[in-house]
Amino acid sequence: MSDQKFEPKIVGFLCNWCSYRAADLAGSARIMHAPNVRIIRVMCSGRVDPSFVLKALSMGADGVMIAGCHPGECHYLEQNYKAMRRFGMLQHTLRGLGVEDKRVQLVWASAAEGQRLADAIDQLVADVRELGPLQWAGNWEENGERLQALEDIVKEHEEAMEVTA
Amino acid sequence: MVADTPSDNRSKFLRDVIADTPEGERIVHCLQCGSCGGSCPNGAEMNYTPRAVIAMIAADRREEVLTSNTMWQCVSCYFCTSRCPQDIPITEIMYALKRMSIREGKARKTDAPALAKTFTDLVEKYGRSFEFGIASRYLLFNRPMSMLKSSGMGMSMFAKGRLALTPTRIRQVKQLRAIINKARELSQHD
Amino acid sequence: MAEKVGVYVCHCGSNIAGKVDVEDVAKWAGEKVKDVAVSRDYKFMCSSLGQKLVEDDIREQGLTRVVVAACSPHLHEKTFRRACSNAGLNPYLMEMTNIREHCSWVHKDRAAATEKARSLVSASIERVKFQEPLEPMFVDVNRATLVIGGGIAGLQATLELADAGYPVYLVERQPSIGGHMAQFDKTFPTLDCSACILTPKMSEVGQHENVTLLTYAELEEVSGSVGNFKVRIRQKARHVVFDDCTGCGICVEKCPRKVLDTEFEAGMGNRKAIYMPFPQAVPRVPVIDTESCIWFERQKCRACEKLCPTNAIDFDQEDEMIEIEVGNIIMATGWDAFDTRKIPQYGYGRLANVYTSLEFERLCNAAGPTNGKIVLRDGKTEPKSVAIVHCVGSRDERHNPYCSGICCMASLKLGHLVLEKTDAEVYSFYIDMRTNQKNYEEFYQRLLGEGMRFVRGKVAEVTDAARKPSEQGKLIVQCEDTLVGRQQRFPVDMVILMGAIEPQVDAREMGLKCGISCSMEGWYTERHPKLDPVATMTDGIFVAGACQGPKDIPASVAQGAAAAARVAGMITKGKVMIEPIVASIDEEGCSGCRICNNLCPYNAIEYDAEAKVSRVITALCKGCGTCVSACPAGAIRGAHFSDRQIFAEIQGALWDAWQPRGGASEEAEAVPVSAP
Amino acid sequence: MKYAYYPGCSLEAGSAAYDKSVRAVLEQLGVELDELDDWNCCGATEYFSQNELVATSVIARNLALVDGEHDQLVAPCAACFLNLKKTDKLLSEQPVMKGKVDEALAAGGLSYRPGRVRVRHLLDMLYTDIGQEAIRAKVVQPLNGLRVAPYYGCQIVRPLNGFDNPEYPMKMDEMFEWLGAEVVDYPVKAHCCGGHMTQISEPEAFELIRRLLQSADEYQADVILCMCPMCQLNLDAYQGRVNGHFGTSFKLPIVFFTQLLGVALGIEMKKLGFGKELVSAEPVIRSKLDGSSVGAAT
Amino acid sequence: MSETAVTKGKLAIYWAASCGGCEISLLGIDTKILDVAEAFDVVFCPCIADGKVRDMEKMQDGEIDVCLFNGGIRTSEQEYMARLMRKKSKVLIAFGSCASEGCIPGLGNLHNRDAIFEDSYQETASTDNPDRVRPQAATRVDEGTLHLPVFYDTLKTLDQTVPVDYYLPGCPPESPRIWEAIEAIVAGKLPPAGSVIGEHTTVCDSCPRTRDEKKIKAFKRTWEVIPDEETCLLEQGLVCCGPATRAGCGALCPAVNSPCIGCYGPNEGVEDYGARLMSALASVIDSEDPEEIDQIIEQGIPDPVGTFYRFSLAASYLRRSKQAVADGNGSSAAAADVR
Repeated sequence: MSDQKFEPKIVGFLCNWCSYRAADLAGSARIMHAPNVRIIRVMCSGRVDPSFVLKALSMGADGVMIAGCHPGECHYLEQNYKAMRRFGMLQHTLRGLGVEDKRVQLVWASAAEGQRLADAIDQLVADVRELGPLQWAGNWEENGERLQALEDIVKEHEEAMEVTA
Repeated sequence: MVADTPSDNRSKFLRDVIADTPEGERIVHCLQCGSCGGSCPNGAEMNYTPRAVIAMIAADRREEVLTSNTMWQCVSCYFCTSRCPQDIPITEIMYALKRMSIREGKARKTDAPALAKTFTDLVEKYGRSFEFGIASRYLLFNRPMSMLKSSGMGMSMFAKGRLALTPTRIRQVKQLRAIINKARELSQHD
Repeated sequence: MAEKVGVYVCHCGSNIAGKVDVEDVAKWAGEKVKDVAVSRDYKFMCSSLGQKLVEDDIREQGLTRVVVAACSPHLHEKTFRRACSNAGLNPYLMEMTNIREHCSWVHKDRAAATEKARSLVSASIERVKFQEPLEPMFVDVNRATLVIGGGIAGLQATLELADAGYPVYLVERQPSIGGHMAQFDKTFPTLDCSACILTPKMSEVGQHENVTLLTYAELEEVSGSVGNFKVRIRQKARHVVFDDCTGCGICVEKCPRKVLDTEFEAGMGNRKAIYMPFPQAVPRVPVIDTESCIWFERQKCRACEKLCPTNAIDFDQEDEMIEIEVGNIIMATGWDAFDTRKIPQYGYGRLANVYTSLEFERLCNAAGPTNGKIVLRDGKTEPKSVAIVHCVGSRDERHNPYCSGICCMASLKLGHLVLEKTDAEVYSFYIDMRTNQKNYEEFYQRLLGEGMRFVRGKVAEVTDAARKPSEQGKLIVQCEDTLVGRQQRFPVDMVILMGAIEPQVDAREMGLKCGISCSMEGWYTERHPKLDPVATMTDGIFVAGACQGPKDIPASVAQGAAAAARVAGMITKGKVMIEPIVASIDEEGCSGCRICNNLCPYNAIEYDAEAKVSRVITALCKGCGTCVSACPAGAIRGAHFSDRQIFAEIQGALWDAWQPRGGASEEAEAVPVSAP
Repeated sequence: MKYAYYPGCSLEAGSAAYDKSVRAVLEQLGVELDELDDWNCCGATEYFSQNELVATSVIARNLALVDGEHDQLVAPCAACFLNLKKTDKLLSEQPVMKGKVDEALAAGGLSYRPGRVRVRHLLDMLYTDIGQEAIRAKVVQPLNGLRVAPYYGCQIVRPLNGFDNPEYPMKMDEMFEWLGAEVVDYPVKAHCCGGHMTQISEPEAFELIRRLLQSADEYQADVILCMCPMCQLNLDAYQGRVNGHFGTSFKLPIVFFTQLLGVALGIEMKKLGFGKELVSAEPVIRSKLDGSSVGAAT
Repeated sequence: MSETAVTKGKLAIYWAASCGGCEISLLGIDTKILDVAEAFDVVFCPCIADGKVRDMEKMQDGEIDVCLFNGGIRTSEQEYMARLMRKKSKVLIAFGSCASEGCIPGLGNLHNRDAIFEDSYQETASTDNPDRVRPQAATRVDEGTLHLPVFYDTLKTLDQTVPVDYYLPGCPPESPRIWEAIEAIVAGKLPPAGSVIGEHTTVCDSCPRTRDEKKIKAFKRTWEVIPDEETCLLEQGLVCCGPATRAGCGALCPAVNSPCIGCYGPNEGVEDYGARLMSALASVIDSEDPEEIDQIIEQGIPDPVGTFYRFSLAASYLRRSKQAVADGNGSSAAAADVR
């Protein structure tokens, strides 16, 4: 990796039947795309639990892709609609937590749409690159004041004890 | 890491047309079916049919296309666009070609470019257009002979009260000009 | 106890090694990742030597988990599962990492590809530690098969299976089997008479001892799964008692009500209110069309009842539900024709002598309304010129983007029939001529020789607005002759629109009943477009013919036979394996909130009102996991895709991003707390 | 119902009859029409031929002028309608273009949020918003016996503007059936009138005009109904020259559809701008209808 | 409990960022408190008895048998006390929702210190603070430096600060559950360390309402409907958190026709309470149209974070909002740091 450029780390949850195969197809057709998405296979986009997305963000992912069969084309008939509903709910919540919409994207790509998936990956990477790093864990770190304060308490108590002793 | 983008080996002319046309990317999907050329009310009068023009754009035949009469024969009826099986915005491509042709000095002095210029000059002066001004000025400067032929008709129009000799002037001409000047300035930045 | 993970990174020749530093990935995994006992790279992991490497390590090193970083699991998961099994390791304790399709083949930068490969391998290692041994399940396969659709594809599939000695139920919604092929006059490229080659097959099906033929019947509901489907079929009321009817036809003859036949005759001819669609219909049992029957309209007539020699007419007959059990289902529901009115500039419905190709088929057919005479709508004038318009509603983003495939050949056939039967000139307006099957190009050549005229250009419009006297009274076909580059107008007497082949309007609905999916256009989705074109994603359901995509007769027959062969294979094997990737509910944790209950499209979750808990019916569960992520109590578990496995996989994938921060454990000791 | 109204330059002079009849008809129907204050020319097709950004900015000024009280802008002229509609679409779909137009508008102290104003064609508004029932209820003078050829032209129905079939529009046909007229279903009702070709190259334009006149004539239309000033001008003012050019003798009155709609509503012909057309329409209309009752409502 | 009296244990009760409700609930065990007194010496409980930190510091490590610690960790003092109590106690119990998952004080994680100070010391209607005085960690006076605890940007749960042995959920934990836990401690019948002492199912289990398959067209606010008393509140469109909330309260809220708000936290094995709830609720939305879905969510759940994470924001995967950091303290620099 180059020194200066921010390379987003993105986790992709791809359904086994359409989008994972679209990624396979992008491979066999050698459709080049950005290497930032680390793909995790699930049986259906309906399996993608909002906690997967939250977990990934909390563990340092800068963005998340959820990809499944097109609405109406689900291998499990209609489960991608549930993915769609959950995604809506999740986005709504993430907005409340200050996470930009474009960091988490829902993509439909059929097994025949290697190009579409590759384009979506490039788009997501570009969007996240523009937004910058997320580094969520840094979010709940306190500044150096905290350790100093703890030491102060210890010191103060020790001093107080010496007096009483 | 290097962004993986496909190398662009499309012709310069094609890239220019795509860049200058809203939704111009569709142009590369042309099947050369000819439904545009078949549909065009003026297709028979064109040097090249719209279909042929699209092929020529892809083949980088800039000079031939920009000096042709094809786009100037376009009457903006949108038949080609609404019938195109590939959703190519052909009418908008014609507009783009008109603009490129004027910009690159390839358009013939007379005909449509001159009409367009006459028209817009008036708009900039008054904020509105009026037929008499356009017709008289344009014909006077560009096609004086046909001025004579038209004059009979013009007279009857005048008699019916349908030819205003002076245009209506809008109140905020200055505002309009400011907008136009800014837009013109911004389009030169590209 | 810590697991012992073996990691195997494949070079795939240079396919992976060319872009990913596989040695480095293997070395890194072996040295830096916790619980990795063995880590190797190898030229071709899928070779027998590569597999042996895994097997030996399992035996000798006592590996408890295996990660193979190679190609897509869709290619070689089975291979490596087998290898693990051979060495005595449960196959579900193996995980494949896709570093070829998802990595080396799609990235240019070697360093970036290697880094990604590392993350993917790390994800698999973390995941595999939480994988659990699973046992595949086996069920018996019912020997009976249901074929839906009695067109040529369905007939072929039915006969193949029935001839092999297996029982077949054939369901057809029309009163007769035969499908679209029965409407045609000739078939390309050999020009056999369609009826002559189809009728024997129809009667064979009608008489076959292994075939239960259910015509005028509709699929109502499918439940169960591969090997054991339960199917409910609605037998629509014919109002003719099937077993009593001899097919003599007196009722049809005497019926006083004539109606336009918009189905078989495509609106070109009439039929009676009680009718058989065509003379060679199978079964030879008519139906009463209650929409047009005088009795049903105003309680008068009953001519058929009075004249029937066997008293087979039953006006009170009602729809009947038939329940059957089958092991496999073949969908052969066929196609529908594009509504050419959607392209008003072609004038269909407004300009009399514009025809659809199906109308023209009936016009040509010796058994059709004009006895095969090609005449205009006035019923007498023979056309002097005929235009055939290709790609009407196909290859068109505004209607159907796909190529209908068969229309080029069909238009050559129709052109030939016009040339053979009339003195007319024939023009064919095409975008591209597609004649790429055996003897098709030869047929094109033949028509070129016969004088059919080909104009390359998509027709812009068909109009009756004449511009000059020579166009008066004609239909003018306007298009650009793209080979000349000029706009041209062709005055003709008759225009035939080659409308697109479309999926049946209710294809999606039918698919939902069987649990198979459709493409966006409405074609059934095959398991693999190249390597598995007859199976679907749902085990035990196969597709044949045009319901899977536009197809001509030879291709439909081939696919029908192929689907039958697949079913026969299933039956011969006798048992079918079901992947153990299913959901299960922990009844302790389940509070019976019933949120999961209607999430399952397969009705695999049932609610026990007594115990106030929901349960998964394992045999029906297909393992999508939607209920798992819906359960608010976290009481549903998805085998092989459990939360724990996926969380571990996320953590592994982000190994380079995740440094635990702000947690309790590692910092607790660092900050002093004053001692006494 | 309240609409902002963009008459367009043609309706100020050459097609004053259109403007007059629009106002009269809508008043009769009880629709409030507020002319957009200080609107400027939409540039017809001419600005787009030169500079897309200028074209869009000039049109966007009009959209920006629509005040907060109005969210619908009605345009009777085809070119104006298409330009306003197209601009709104461009601005909402092309962010780069929108950025520049925003800047240009700002130079004039204006701003516009795409999608705020819904651009409607007059026919759409009359057909959809007012509707069959309300219009029929106001018919005083049914048009029985009059054969009308609705002529739609191009830019109102194409490219897909959402309210009618771009190839074979029917809304005006239906409307005149409500009014009792015999509607002529002729094949060229959405073909081109020649547009600005009359100004550039007459032979081509004349041929296009002839095709329309001929087809309407073959179908024995008494009158052609227009909804675009350019169409009316080309078919009406050039009819004589077309006759001269081709040796034909068409004498087809060309009126705006609102003029005849006004007649049906019983508005006096003078108030509808009759008499401004070069091929006189009044005699035909009066002779086909019961002349004495024409204009009875006023 | 007579035999336990022989070896009397030491019990400490401490509160950090909490409201005191936990203590009241503890007293709610009623006369059984006498049994507690019989089994334990209460060595430390600032809420009800005088006691000095100094005495705690003097104790041997692990001298206290059980410490019930309620409240989240919001200041350096609280962190210090958490560490101290950890060190001195054999068994440290996160007592109640605040210590376990942050509870209402944890919603402060939607903001940061500056924003909270601005609100508390400036914006409230009753505040008059023209000099914009703010609490300072250190103030120099003639006599020396005075210290106040440092107020953190992010409230942490107890186990995000020190290792915790058991959790007792609830806001507050219901008295009978507290008594059950004490009994278990006394009897030495504790689950494996790290467990929640509580039920392994959800509120629905104890809710008597009739339930059917769920399909929701619109979520409603409590003031919009008077719910039917018999049927599941969720089926009536009310966002009832019962399905996702650990049982233990006895379905108190649904019993009075009010939806569960989730104070007992997630069920056994669930890490992120809000994710479970939003996933479940989204699953039963009755629409396949993305726009309609958005509308149902936007209109029905105007405050998603407050709805899904009312009690558990600080313990959720994300713990806090992002925006607060960007305009807040020093850690924003870390966020801008480019790899």
